[in-house]
Amino acid sequence: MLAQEIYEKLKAEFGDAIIEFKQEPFFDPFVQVAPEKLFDISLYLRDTPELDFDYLSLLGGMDYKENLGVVYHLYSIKLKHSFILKVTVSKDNPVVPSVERIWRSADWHEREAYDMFGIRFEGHHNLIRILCPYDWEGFPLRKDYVQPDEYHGMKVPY
Amino acid sequence: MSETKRIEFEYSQIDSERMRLNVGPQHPSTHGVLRLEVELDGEIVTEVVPHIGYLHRCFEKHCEKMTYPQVIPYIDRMDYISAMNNEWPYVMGIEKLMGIEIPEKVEYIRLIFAELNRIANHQIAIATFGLDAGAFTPFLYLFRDREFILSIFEKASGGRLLYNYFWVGGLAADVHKEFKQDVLAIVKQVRETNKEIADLLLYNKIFIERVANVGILPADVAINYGCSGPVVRGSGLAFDLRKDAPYSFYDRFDFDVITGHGEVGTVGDCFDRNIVRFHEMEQSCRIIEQAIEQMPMEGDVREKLPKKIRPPKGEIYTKAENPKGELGFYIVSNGTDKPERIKSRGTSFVNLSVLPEISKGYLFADLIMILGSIDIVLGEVDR
Amino acid sequence: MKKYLNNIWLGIYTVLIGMKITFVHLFAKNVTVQYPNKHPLDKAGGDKMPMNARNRIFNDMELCNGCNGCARACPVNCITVETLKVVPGDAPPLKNGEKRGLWVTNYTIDFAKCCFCGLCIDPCPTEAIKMTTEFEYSQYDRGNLLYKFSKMTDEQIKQKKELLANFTAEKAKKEAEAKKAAEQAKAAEAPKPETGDGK
Amino acid sequence: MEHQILTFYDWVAKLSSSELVALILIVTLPLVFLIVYALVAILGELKISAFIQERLGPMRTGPWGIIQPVAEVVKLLQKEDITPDAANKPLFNMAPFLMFTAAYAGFAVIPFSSHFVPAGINLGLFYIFAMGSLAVIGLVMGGWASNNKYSLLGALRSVAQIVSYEIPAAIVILSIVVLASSMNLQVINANQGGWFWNWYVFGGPGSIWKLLVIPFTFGMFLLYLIASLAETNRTPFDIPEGESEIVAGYHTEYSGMKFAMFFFAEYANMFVVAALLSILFFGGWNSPFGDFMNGPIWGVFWFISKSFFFVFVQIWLRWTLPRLRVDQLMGVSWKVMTPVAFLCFFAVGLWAMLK
Repeated sequence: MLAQEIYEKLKAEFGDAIIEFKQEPFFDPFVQVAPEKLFDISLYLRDTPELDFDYLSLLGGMDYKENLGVVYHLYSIKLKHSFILKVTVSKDNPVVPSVERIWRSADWHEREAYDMFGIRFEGHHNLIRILCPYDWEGFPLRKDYVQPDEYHGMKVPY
Repeated sequence: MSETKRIEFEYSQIDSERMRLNVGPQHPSTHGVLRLEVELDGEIVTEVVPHIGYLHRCFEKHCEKMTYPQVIPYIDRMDYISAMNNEWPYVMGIEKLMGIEIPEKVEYIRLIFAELNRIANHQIAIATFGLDAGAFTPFLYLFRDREFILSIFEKASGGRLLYNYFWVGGLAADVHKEFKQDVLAIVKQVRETNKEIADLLLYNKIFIERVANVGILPADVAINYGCSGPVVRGSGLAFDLRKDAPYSFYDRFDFDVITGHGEVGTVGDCFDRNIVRFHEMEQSCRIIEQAIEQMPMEGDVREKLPKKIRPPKGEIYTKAENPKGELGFYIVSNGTDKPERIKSRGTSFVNLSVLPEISKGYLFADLIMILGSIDIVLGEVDR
Repeated sequence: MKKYLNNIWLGIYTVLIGMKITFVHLFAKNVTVQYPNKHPLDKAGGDKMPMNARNRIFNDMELCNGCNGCARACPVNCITVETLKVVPGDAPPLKNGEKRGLWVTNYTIDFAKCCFCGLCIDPCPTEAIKMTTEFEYSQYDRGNLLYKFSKMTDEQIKQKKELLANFTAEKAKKEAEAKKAAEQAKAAEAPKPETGDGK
Repeated sequence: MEHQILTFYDWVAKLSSSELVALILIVTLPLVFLIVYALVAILGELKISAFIQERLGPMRTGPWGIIQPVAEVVKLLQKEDITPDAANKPLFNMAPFLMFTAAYAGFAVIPFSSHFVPAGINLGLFYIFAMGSLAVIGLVMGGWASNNKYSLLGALRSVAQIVSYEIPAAIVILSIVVLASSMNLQVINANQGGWFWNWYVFGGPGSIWKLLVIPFTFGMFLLYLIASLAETNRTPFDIPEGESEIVAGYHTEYSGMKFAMFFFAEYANMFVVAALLSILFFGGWNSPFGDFMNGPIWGVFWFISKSFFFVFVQIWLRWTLPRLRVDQLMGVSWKVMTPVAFLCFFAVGLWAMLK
C-alpha cells in the first residue's frame, strides 16, 4: 500500500490527530501525528489487516533545534510495505507515549532515545539509560549538549 | 494393606536462595564486553538482564561533526565482522539522495564483496557458536577459511578487517586482475570446509543435544521483537530483504531464502538459527558464482563526483540485509557536507533484546548457547 | 527403545566421524607461519601482503605542497600541517616540477590516532602522501608514534620566517610606496575633478 | 596366585643391602616418572591440538618448542600466588595439594612392569578407585573455598559428575574382577599373558566360545573409556571447568603454583586412568606378540606406550568434541551407561560361571 493511501486511511480514522503528510523529492513520505494519539494510531496501524505493520524497524529520537522528535519506521513483513510516523514534542516537556506494548522492539529503542535525547516515554516499564552509564548526566545527542570534563574523576575528552 | 508414607517435599521448605551471577563484561563467551546479570536457581536461569554500553562511543554524535565520506570508517567499526555489508546501505542511501547512478561493474563488485563478507561473518558465527559448546577445532578450520576471504578484501581495499572500500559513488580502488579466479577458488574452499564442519560439528550428536530444543523463539515473538536475519529466519519465517525489498542486483540471481524447519528439534531453536547460517553460506556461494559470471571486468570504479559530497536537504532510510539481519541507516541531510543526523538500526542491538525473553527457564549452559546463536557483535550493539 | 538405541548409535557414530576428520587433519599441512621468520612482506611468507595494503602512512616532503587536504579529510584529525609562504625564487620546485608555494614547516601524523582508513590519500594533488606496507612500528611510548615528516630544522624555519618577514615587509614597503606613488599620482590628478566638483 | 619372582624392590634391597634405599627408590621413581610424563603430556597436548588444527604450536622454546612445558611450569612457579581475601584460606590452600596427592597416590599400585610395582597389594584395583574418588573432595574444597560463584558452580557440577560416573566405572571394574578373579593388578596383568587375543578387551584367555563375550568386554572398554574421561574432567565431560560457561570452574581463583598443582593433578589423573585402561583391557606390560619382546624391561615399554596411546586418545577426543550439558551428562551416565554396564556385568558373570 502506498504512503498516500495509508495517510488517507489514517486521516479518515483519526482526523485532527494527523498533523501533516509530506511527500517531497529527497524525503521518504512520512506522516506527522500528534503525540497524544500516537499509541492509538500505532495500534491501529498494527492491527488493521490491510495495513498490518507488525515490524518496527527503527525508532529514533531527533533534535529539531527547537523541538525534539521521534521517528518510527514501520514495516509489514506480510504485505512488504513500509511507513514512517513522526511526532514532535517540545524540549521543555518531552513526553511521548510508549509503543513498547505494541512492538516489543521499541523497548530498547525507546530506552536509547531516552538515553540520548531525554525523551520520556510514558508507559515504558523500565525507562532507564541503556548505552551511557546509568548515572550519566545530560543527553548526548541533543544539539546543545556540552561534553562534561569529568566523569567520576576520569577525564572525558581523550 | 500397608500405607506408604509419602514424604511431603515442598520447595519452599528447602533453605534455598537464588543466586545472582554476573556474567561479563569480561567473560569467555559473551562475545565482547556484554554484561549479563543472571539470576540462577541452581543451574536454571530465572532471569537475564543485559547491561550494554561498555563499548559505546556515540558514533551518531561523531557523525554530526564529520563529512559524509568520513563517516564510513566509523560505520566499519559498528559490525566489525562484516564491515563491507555495513558500508553498503550507508553509501546506497547517500547515492539515492544525490541521485548518483553507479556503474554496473561497481554494483557487481559490491555485491560480490558483500556476499563474501556474509560468508566470512557466518563462518565466525558458526565458529564461535561451536566454541561456546566447547568445540575448539572447527573454530580454527573456519577461521582459516575466513583468512582466505580477508586476503581478497586486502588485495582490493588494503585492509583486512576495516575496509572503507565502498565510497559514495563507487569504490576506493579497483579489484585486482585475477579477482574472478581467486573468488571462485575461495568458493570452492568454503564448500569443502563446510562439508567437514557439518560432519565434525553441526551434526555431531553431542552438539545436536546441546542446541536442539534450546532457546525456542516463535516467529510471532521474533517479529514483535524486531528480530531479523538468521534469527527470524531460524523461526521459519522467510524474511530476507534481498528477496522482499530487492536492492542492487539481487533480483537478477537465483537463490533461496533459507528458513529453519525444526530439523532436529523445534522450529526456532538454536540449531535452526545456526543451520540457517550454515546453509546461507551455500546460497551466498551460488550468488557469487552467478555474479562472477555476469560481472564486467572493464570500466571505471568511481563516478565523477564533486569534491565535497553535499546531498540535498532530505532524509532517507536505507536498509540492507546484513549477515546478522536488517541493517538500516536513517540519514537526515541538511544540505551541507555534514549530516544533520545519522541513526543506525544496529542489527545486533535489536536481536539482542530478545535474549531475556527466550533464555528463561533453560540451564545456564544453554544461556551461553542462546547468546551464541543470536550472533551479536558488541560494536554494533553499543555503537 | 528404538529411539534410545538409535541415539546411542548416533552418538558413537558421529563421534567416530569427528575423530576421523581430526585424525586426517593431524597430518595435514600447517597453515600458520612463524611470523618474524617468515615475513608477510617476503616472498617466503605464506600469504604475501599485497602492495596496496593500508598500513603506516608515508608522506614525501619533496612532493608535498602543504595544501592541507589530507588533514581536512582525516576523520580522526591525526594529521597536523603547518605551512609558511615561500618567498618567490627562494624555493626549489617540487619533485614533479610544480612550483612550490608553501614551506611545510611541520607535518606530523599521530599514528596512535590514525585509523588507516585511507581517506587522506585521495585528496592529495601531488600524490605525496601514500600508505605503505610497513606495519611493524610499535613503540613503548605513545609519544614516539608522533611521526614528523618535515625535514626543516628550526633554524631553517627561523630563517625562512625572517625571509618571509623581510619579504612581506619589503612588499609592504613597496606596496606602500606604490600606494604612495599612486596617491601622489592621484593627488596630482586630483585637483581637476575637485575643481569640477567644487563648483 | 602369588608371584615368586624377584621384584625390583627385592633386587635393589639385595644390591644395596638396605631396605630403606629400595623403599625410597620405589617411591621416588613414579614421582620422577610422573613429572617427566606431565611435561611430555603437556607438550603432547599443545602439539597434537596444534597439528589437528593445522597450526604449528609452540615453536620458540627449544627446537620445535619442546621445552615449552618446562617454560610453562617455570612461568607458573614465578607467578604471584594470590589467595583471595574472601576465600577460606586453609581449605583454599589445601585443595590443590589434596588433588595432586590423590592423583599421585594412585601410582602406588600401578604395575609398570612384571617386576616393578611400588605396592603390590591385593586390593590394588579397589585402592586405585578409591584414590580416584578422593580427587572430588579436592575439587569441592577448591571450588567452595574460593568464594566465587563460578567456582562453586564448577565444584557442584564436578561432584554430581564424578559421583555418577563412578557407578558405571565401578561396575565395569567389577566385571573385570569377575573375569580375573583377583583385585591385584599384577595378577590381572599376568592373566592376560601371551598373544593379544588374551587381553580382556578380547574376552581374556579362553576357548573359541569367548567370541560370544567379546562384544560385552569391548563395550566395557568403551564404557570405562567414557567414564574415565568424565572422571578426569576432560572434554566432552569438562563441565566442571567448562571454559565458555563458568570461566574456569573450580580453579577460577587459583594462580601460580597452586594452579600448577591442579594442572599436574589433571595430567596425573589422565595417566592413571589410561594406565588402568591398558592394565584392565590391554594386557598392561604384556607384549601383544606372545614372547616376542616380552620381559621385565620390555614390560615397561609396552605398558608406557599403551598408556600413552590412551592419553593420546584423550587428547584427541578433547580437540574433536564439543561439551555436554550438565543434565545430559547425568542422562548419559544414568540412562545409558549404568544399564549397559549392568548388562555387560551380567553377561561377563554368566561367561565366568560357565567357563
